[in-house]
Amino acid sequence: MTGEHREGVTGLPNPRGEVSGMAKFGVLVFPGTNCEIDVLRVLRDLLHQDAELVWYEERDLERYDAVILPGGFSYGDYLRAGAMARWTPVIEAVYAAAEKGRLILGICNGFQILTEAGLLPGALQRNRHLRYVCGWTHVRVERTDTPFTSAYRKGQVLRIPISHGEGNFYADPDALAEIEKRGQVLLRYATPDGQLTETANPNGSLHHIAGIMNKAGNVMGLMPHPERACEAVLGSEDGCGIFASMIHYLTKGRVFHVG
Amino acid sequence: MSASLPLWAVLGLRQEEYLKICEDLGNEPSETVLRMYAVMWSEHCAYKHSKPVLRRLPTKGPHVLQGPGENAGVVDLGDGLALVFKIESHNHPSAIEPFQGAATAVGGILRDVIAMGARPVALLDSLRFGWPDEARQRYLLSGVVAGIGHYGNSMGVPTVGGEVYFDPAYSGNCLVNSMGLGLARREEIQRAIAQGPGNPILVVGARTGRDGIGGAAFASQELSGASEADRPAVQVGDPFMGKLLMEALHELYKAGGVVGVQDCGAGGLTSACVEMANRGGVGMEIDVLQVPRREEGMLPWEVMLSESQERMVVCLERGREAEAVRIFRKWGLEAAVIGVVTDDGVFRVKEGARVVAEVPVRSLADGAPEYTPDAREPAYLRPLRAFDFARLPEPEDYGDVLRKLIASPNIASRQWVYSQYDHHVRLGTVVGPGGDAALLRLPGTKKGVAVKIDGNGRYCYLNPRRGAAIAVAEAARNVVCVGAKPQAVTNNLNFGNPEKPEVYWQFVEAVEGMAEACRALGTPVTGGNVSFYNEFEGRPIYPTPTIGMVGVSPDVERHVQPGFKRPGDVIVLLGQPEGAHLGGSEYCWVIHGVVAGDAPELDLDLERRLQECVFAAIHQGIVTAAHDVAEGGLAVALAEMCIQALPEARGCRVTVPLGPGRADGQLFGETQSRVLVTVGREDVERLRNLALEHDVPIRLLGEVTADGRFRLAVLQPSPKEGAALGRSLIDLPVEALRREWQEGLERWLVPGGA
Amino acid sequence: MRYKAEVRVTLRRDVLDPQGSAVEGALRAMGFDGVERVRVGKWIELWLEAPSPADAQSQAEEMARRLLANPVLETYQLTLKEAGDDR
Amino acid sequence: MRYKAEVRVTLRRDVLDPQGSAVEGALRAMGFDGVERVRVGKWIELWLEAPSPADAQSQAEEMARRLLANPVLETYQLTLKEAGDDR
Ligand SMILES: Nc1ncnc2c1ncn2[C@@H]1O[C@H](COP(=O)(O)OP(=O)(O)O)[C@@H](O)[C@H]1O
Ligand SMILES: [Mg+2]
Repeated sequence: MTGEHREGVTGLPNPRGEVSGMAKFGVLVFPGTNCEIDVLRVLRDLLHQDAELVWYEERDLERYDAVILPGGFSYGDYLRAGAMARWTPVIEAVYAAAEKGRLILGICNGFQILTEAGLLPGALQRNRHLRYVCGWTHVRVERTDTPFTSAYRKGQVLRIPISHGEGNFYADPDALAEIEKRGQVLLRYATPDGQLTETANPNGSLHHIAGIMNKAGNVMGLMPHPERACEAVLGSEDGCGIFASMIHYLTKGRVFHVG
Repeated sequence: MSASLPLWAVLGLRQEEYLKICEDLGNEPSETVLRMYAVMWSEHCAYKHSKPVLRRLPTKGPHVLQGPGENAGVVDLGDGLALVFKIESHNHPSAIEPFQGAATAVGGILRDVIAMGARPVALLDSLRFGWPDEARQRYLLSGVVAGIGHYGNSMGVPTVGGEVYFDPAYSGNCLVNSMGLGLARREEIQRAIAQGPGNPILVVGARTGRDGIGGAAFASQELSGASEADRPAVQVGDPFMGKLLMEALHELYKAGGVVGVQDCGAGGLTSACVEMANRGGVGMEIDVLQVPRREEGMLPWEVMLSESQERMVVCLERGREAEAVRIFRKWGLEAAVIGVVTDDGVFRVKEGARVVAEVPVRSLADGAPEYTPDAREPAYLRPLRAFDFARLPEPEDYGDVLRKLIASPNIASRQWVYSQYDHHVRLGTVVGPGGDAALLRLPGTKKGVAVKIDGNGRYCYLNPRRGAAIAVAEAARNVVCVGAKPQAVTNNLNFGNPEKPEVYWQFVEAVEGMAEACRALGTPVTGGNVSFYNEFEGRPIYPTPTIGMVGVSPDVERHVQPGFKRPGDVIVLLGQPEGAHLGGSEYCWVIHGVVAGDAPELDLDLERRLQECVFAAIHQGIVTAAHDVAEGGLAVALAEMCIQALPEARGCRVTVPLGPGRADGQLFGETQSRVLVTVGREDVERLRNLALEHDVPIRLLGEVTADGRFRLAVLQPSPKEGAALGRSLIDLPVEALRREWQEGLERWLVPGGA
Repeated sequence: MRYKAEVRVTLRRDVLDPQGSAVEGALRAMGFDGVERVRVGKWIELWLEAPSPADAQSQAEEMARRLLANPVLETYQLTLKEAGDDR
Repeated sequence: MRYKAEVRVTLRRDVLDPQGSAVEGALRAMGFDGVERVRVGKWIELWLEAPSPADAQSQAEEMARRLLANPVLETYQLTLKEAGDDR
């Protein structure tokens, strides 16, 4: 933490202030999930949304505009992170929701589950240095014309914490080329001024990938924890834009452009 | 194991203890009974050597809701909230299997907090290893840190602070102490009690296997090379199961009908059941056949003494069993009724219809004899205290000394350690690891909880009484430095074999010192843990009391951190203005290879005034940064404030007026009761007034600069009357210091350097 | 009948194996100069009841394919035997 | 000569295998009712140069004993073969 400092929240002058409408969020809980309350707090208390927890045995997600798979250690991260959660009943319903164009956001373990489920390409391998890593990182916003990132400026660098042991994004060369070609990369680890240097990459991810979306553009996964960066007293508000973008999209029915 | 020894002796009981058991029972114990006694009367469970001494600690205060005796201590936070906290050691298991040993330490302390009805909100760890030039020490450190992360991260509990020290004294016996904090509404606090004859007793969580049988006894022996052969199967922690257990228990608490809960720790089911029954003044009957097992063919005593992890014992109101089972099943866990509360004060173990043990609860729980062994001041002390520091040459290049000190594994950044711990989860961490104390916000209020764990074994080695007092003072000082008021203490007393008079003397002295400091600072002790027999091949570790201090901040927005914030701010030293104390310093160890002298002096009254003054200054909003002076002394503290500064405030120019004593002692000595703060020029007067009001010495040292250089000069009295000579001693780029500090620990750990 | 399936899960050739490299480095540091390369995978043993060997085989295949290995990163090899009472 | 050693590292019988239990539970939840028990271990392949098979064997043994398996928790089984150019 020492020596890293916030640039100040850029992008939306006040990402929260822009949020006017209300959407309905389902926040999934698998055995071992541990960030569901944090996500709920941000959605409900800070952004005044209608959000509730959904137990992993639920088979119907019809009533939600958006579904969030929060972080944690589903099934203890045993075998491979996300591998077992992927086979739980609620995932069928996540497929259905994705199919219908609902927004799906996977954070950290949620991202791992989405790749295991094939809703997002690639896989998250153990960190290159083999250690679990928690701390502040900077990520560069690659696209803003998506339901998840419209509250940011293109090239904006966000300060958001990570906390994971398996966040090292991998896809084979063809798949990776495809991901890049289609512009599916939304966030890359970078220096505070947006450079893609070796030291700015905390886990060895290919192409510095921190967050991607699916081809259809309604499913996103990211390793950083935006919900941990929504209040100045906790060190950053930069993560709020992800949720604000989603809410805007859901309530205004379109992607919202700032700049 | 010699065939000629009677079983009681093999199990580690003394003859007088065996005779007392026979007397309490009125006959000779069966094997099952004897084995239960051996565990319950082991040092680890019975505190035979420590109880009489621990009574000297102050344990009462207006905020204390629960002192020692339950699973954890509790203090009142106001607004209906209660803070639950406790510390535990897992030294021997970690020395054998660092990853699992440390992981299960975290699991254990979290279950203590959960058993109090609280939600765990934070963890801290206090670690001691031998010098990192040994591969074994690096292996232990890596394993322990990974193990702590493995459990805490998975549970979703942030590890917000801790400490790591290296000293050859811990080469054969590392220390792993883990502290847990939890929050509850006052009315949600649970007790570890069994009451109401007819009420059912359940074991919930994991199945019981043969792991860890004899763990308590193992912790009550010295380690040796031969320990490998006769140790119990290593316990493997299952944080996934631990998380499910936590969630299920909270659901159960909410459902109601819980009479009491206790974690199954050392001594397994026996200890949990007997202690619960003892607190309730009741008897209990357990049927081992009802205990869900992981292995086949377990004997009754194996079931009763297994230390399988992730289990709790619950006493419910009659009729609530089905609901409990349903809740645990929802979380994929076992919940089995294994017995019932009785009114006869007897602990009865059955295997089906057959009674295998019948013991008076009181005897098993409380009947162990207490020992007050001989205490003798160790012979090493005299020559060490008489050490002539004049023998040590004064440095030629102070900048070079500072670089070396800041890179010492005892001072350098601990980021390599805490980056492996999730310290953000739960959205409560306002100040995480890396500063002085951690600060957590309290949901729904402006308030916060500050917490720090501290203890300097080297000081205690040189002077256990003063060293322990310093540990309390320093922990409190750190808590104050983030803007909180110290409230209460939990502690872990890590010592060698108490049957050795020298070790026992250290123990008694340390407890006395801790008690004095806790009284002076108004921070009662609400609990703790004692870990004896920390020796390797006959050599005890440094006596190492670790202090876990909690404090309350009235307003988390008003917190400060060590890093400089603004160029032009004035750097002020509050507290002991002069001091050149070299004894026990990191400087003497790193630069001269010497551990000698006495621990630094401590004026507890000045300490209290200093802390009140710093607290007041922070809450008047005039302090921009604060940092206590600790290992490495004044120069290192200043350097740390530079290194952690905002980019635009990275530098300082200070002038230290030299008082009596050597210059190296004044710059690197570890004189106590000092805090460095920065304030804006316009606020210097207000700070002066506050200092005056609190009768705290104050000295302006210099200012924060923006030029990226660390400049330190001294003022020497000149031969001419009234004049002083300035002399620059250190002038270095902050970046150079930062690199040393950042890489100091990693260089040892990451192959090929940082 | 009881069967025991042994599933070897290994990283695909083109996937970097940080754990393998770490072990390799450690072995060399210990003086095993002859070590050229190390790969670390998983070894999963599972015991199951099934009506026939063919059924056991196909169940085990399915478990490996669906859960035990992630095809993006890993491949697996499976062997099946009759299991006595060994566990 | 080049040799390939394959080392199977498994948890000792009496040691709890949380990972195995979780996989077991997951497989049952996926409908594989016949699954009785799962244990998860490691599969390590290493390639080394050694003057003779006996030497390779004894080196590999030593690596397994000292580094690859943690004797407090695990046991290992080792097989050695001549390696061609397969990696
Ligand atoms: N084992 C650890 N786990 C987590 N945090 C640690 C650990 N060791 C040190 N830290 C953190 O690193 C910082 C510096 O540690 P240390 O040098 O021991 O501080 P101090 O001098 O204040 O006792 C503190 O914030 C502390 O909480
Ligand atoms: Mg400090």
